[in-house]
Amino acid sequence: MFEPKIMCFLCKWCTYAGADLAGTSRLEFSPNGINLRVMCSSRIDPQHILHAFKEGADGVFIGGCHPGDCHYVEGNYKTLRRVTLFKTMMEQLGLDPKRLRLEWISAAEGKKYVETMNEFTETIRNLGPLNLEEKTLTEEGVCHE
Amino acid sequence: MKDDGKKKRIGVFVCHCGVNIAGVVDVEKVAELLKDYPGVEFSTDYVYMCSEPGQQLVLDKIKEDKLDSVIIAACSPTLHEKTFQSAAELAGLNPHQVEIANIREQDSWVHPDRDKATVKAVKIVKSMVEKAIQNEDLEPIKVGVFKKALVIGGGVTGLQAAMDIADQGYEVIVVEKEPSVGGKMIQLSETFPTLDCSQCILTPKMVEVTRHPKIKLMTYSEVESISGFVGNFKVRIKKKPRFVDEDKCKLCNECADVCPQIVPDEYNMGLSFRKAIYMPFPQAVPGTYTLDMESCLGTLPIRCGKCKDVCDAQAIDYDMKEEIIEEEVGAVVVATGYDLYDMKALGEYGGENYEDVLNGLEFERILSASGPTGGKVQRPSDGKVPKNVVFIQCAGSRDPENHNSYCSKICCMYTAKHAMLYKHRVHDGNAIVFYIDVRTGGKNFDEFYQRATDDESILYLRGKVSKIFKEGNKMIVWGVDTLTGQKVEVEADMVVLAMAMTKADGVPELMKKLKISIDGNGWLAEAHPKLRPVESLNQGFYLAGAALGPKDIPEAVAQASAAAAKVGALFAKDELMHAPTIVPVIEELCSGCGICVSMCPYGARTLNAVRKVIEVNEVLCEGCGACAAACPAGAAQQLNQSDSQIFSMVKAILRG
Amino acid sequence: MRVHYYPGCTLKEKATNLEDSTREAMARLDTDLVEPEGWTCCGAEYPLITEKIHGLIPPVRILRQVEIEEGSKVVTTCAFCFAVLKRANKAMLDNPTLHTRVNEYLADDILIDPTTKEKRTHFESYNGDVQVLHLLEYLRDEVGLGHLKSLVKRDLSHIKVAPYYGCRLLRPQKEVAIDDPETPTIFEDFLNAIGCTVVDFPFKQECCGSYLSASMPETSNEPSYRVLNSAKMNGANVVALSCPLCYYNMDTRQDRIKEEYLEFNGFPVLYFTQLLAWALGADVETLGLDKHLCDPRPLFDIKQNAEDVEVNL
Amino acid sequence: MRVKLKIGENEKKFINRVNELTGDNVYRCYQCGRCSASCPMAQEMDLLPNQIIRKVQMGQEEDIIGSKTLTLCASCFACQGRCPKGIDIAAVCEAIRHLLEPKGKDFWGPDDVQPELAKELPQQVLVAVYKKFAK
Repeated sequence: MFEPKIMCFLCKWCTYAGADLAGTSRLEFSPNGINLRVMCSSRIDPQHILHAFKEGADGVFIGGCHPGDCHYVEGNYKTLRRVTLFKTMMEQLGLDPKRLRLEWISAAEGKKYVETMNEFTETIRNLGPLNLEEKTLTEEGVCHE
Repeated sequence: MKDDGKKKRIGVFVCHCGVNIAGVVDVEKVAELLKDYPGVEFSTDYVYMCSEPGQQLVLDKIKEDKLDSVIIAACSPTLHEKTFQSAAELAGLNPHQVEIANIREQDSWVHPDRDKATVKAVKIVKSMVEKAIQNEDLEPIKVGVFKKALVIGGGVTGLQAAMDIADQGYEVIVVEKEPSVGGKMIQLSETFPTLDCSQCILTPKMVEVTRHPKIKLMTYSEVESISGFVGNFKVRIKKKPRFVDEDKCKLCNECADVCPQIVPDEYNMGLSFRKAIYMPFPQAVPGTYTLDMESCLGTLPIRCGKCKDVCDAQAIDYDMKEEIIEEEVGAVVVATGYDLYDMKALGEYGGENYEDVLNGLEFERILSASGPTGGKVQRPSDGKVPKNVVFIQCAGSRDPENHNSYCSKICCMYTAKHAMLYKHRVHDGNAIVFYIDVRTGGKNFDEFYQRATDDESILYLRGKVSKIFKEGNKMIVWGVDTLTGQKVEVEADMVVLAMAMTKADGVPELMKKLKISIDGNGWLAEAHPKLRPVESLNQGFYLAGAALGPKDIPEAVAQASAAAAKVGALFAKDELMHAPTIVPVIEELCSGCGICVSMCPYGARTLNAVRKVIEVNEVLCEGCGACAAACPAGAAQQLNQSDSQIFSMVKAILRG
Repeated sequence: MRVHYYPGCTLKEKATNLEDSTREAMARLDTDLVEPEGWTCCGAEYPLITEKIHGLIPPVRILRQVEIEEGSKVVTTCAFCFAVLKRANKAMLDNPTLHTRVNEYLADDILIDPTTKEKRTHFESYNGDVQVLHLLEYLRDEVGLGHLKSLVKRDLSHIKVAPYYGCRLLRPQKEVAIDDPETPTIFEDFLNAIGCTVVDFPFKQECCGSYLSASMPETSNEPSYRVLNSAKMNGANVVALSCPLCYYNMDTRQDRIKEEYLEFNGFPVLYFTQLLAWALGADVETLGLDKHLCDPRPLFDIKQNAEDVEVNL
Repeated sequence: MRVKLKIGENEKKFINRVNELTGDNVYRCYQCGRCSASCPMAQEMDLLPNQIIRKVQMGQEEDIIGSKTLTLCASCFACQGRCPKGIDIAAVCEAIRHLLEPKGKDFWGPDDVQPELAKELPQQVLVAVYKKFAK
């Protein structure tokens, strides 16, 4: 079975703490995602996401605080705007936008974190490997997945 | 302190955490595999890294192998990051050279497959090594502390907190939105379980607060906004116009005598009336009149203007304007209290349509000597002394389906008190209490409940009332006694509902401004429910009283004192350490486009128009990194979380 | 205007006064009521337990027929039919298991096309897209109470009406309620719009005894009596309702209530549509007032109002 | 009155079946009794609605079988509407009636209708009562 590689960027205050709660609650889930802790989801630059795809990620996950709960006032709204824009760019680049997922997961939502990780892994598994590095860009600069 | 191309010497320490990690992850293998990883000088595993010998091992190795960075692969950084940073500091290592690889909460506890968990652990550790390679030594940014506190709320909690902070020698501003301090407690008749008069114990405290040289009282005022950070907040306070000069007012009451406008009296829960110009209650603090402009007939002579004419002290000023007052404070105590759940929500109990169905605070006013009936128990509809009174507990509480899921905690006790005080005043009356459970956890609480049943023969029926309606001049109560299995109908003269406590009006909006999170019920969320019960996650904000959830007076006062102690601990320091993981500007790369300025929620970044570069106020920068992600030139780089570090970490995770 | 209308079986037999007055009133509101082709009984009671799926077949079949006939809404006056149709429709929307099972069952159903008269089978799934409305909701949301008020031809202010909701229009709240179950106002608003004097009374949402009047007839006297008595004590001179079963318990059975409660000397009960039709100027003969056990005719002061009708017309 | 409380396999099976059929969990009930205070038929009942739920919680199926309450419920949902947990007690009664049918319990049949009522009853009443109480 195809085991997708998933790069996860989690904000320190909510989703990272939610992932810790999944641990303390001993909730089992698929190990495909590996977390990178950032202070706020708004630290994530589209180039980080592109870089992850380039380095072999089949999916990228970003976790932030619920709207209104951002530790830095409204960082999560900035993330939302960036991700929405980046998804349209992904389409233009020939990448399936489903390979990028943004989710609000609070420190109390260990269960939601686990469900999201399982779901996302399944989604990426169904989409199959990306292998971006092996793909050649077409003349228009578009990569056809 | 760039390492000038010098190769880093990194130590990796893999913790077994007993079997917590080692039971799943092959820790020896992880340590072994890391040995050859670029930058790693030393790698080992140990049974309990956080134990005394474990920490000693780290300390010794730093010295022995001249390590300039260490990775502890163990539990979540929220638990022991500080522990290992302190240990490293003892060995002379900068704490920002310590990284935690979370292989317990985010690996061994969630992935039982040994091989998969081990592979994942290796990748996690490698990514932290990559981060460490580029970590710089950072020194905390020192900031001064403004040793003045703001207390929001002038109820018993806020007053206590203010007194306790002021007594430690610090200045305090108390902001209260009503015309007088006193909160809900000043409306109570007597308090359980001692039955001492609420006003008698609270008014001295109110007076003490006004006389305290360190306390500045701002009533009829509201907090508009708070900016800044712990130790250095800027507060904007809106002072509503009272139209009466507090200092000139002689309390002669002539203005109220001539005022033609009559409106329901809030202090008496609308059971009596006041004038448009009024003093909320005789012991109000500050002792002054307030003109309620919304009810005023009009200040122009052709409309009315009678109060101004009659005021010899010339205290009335119709031109008074709303003022915005700015203050600087170092800490904030939030004591915004509670409200009673709206009776309108209980349609089955008549909503607010039946005059003789009262909520708990209304009945307090009827029992109170300073209330509308002077303490005589009379029902509102016709002034008759009610001979059969039904008390209903859990009105709106413990009802997740329709109202509030929580227990309002104080109702069992105050219902027992209500029934008891009613019997003290109407000896031949019947008091019937419908309850689901009687919860009397508290010093002398159960004894008090027993007094109600033993000495006053109050009938407690176990069951929740389903409906109240009016028939003639009686209130018909449909209840049940589940102990005998009978549906019970009672003809009552008056009904008292122990209405649920709920979040105070306007609290969610205010908390949004203060960045204090609230829970699903609107109660303020503490930083930790057990260990940090009076702190907010937002540093510099302390929480106390019923704003956190239902509680009685002693508990609220205890929290107030606890919050005051926390403020004192903060103010005992002359300087606070601000995290140095900020986002400075690499001036050579900065084009001065100003995109990052709009990204910053703290106003930490400004464009120097002359030099065409961004300047960063390092004290204001909280290090969220939103600007770094937005900077098109890569000139904004977060210290120890640079783009280059993230790229290396991503690579290690995906290819490691 | 043309709208689908599901009368239900009782309206064609025992409750013709509800049916006739509804048709009379709706004609005066220029609304053409269309009955879905080949409708059957809705089943009267919605199955409350998961295994009794067969109870969902008739209502869903009726709703699907409405959809096949390109109706987006179906209006009912009988409170029982309303509750069954609305709950069944909601189940099709919210419960995927029931949706699948009911649709599987109905896929092989045979139906005669209303226009081509061809036999059809293999239907597409019914997804709960038809909106089920009680006539009171229809009057409020589609006709508009303001508009309705402007069409009133008679003065009904002397009729002091106690609006009786009963159970089916209000509960279960999340599935059927046409208004807040404890403090509803839709019926009152309607009565105000047609010019009646509304009397508030605490028994407006208490049960009348329902179908127990068939299985245990003696038990339904008390609940029905309490409703009527409460309306009377609060100053009403008539109870208005929308359910043929409530009507049966509270009007048809009044002689038995009198036997048990000797002080009770009768109280008129009307369908809300009778008041509506009357307000809109309908002829008194069309209202079926002669069917009532407790004669409500004294309330319909024909002489006084006939002139008004002429003037207004 | 004395009872030896036993929650064994049979009792659990009964409780689980009621839960399955209603899609709810009877243990959510904390016995406030509001259903009974709301019930328009409480005066006729030998077991109040809250007691029916209690008996199910305790697995006492035998006590419920003979209770009049099962056929006194007119599904008016007054109990459910005011229940702080939103438990549908009418559905619980229906579930229990359903479970008793295979045991030969028939609560009502077409022959039970009183002849003088047969001609005056509205159609919906007959359908409803038959659907509710007949096998």
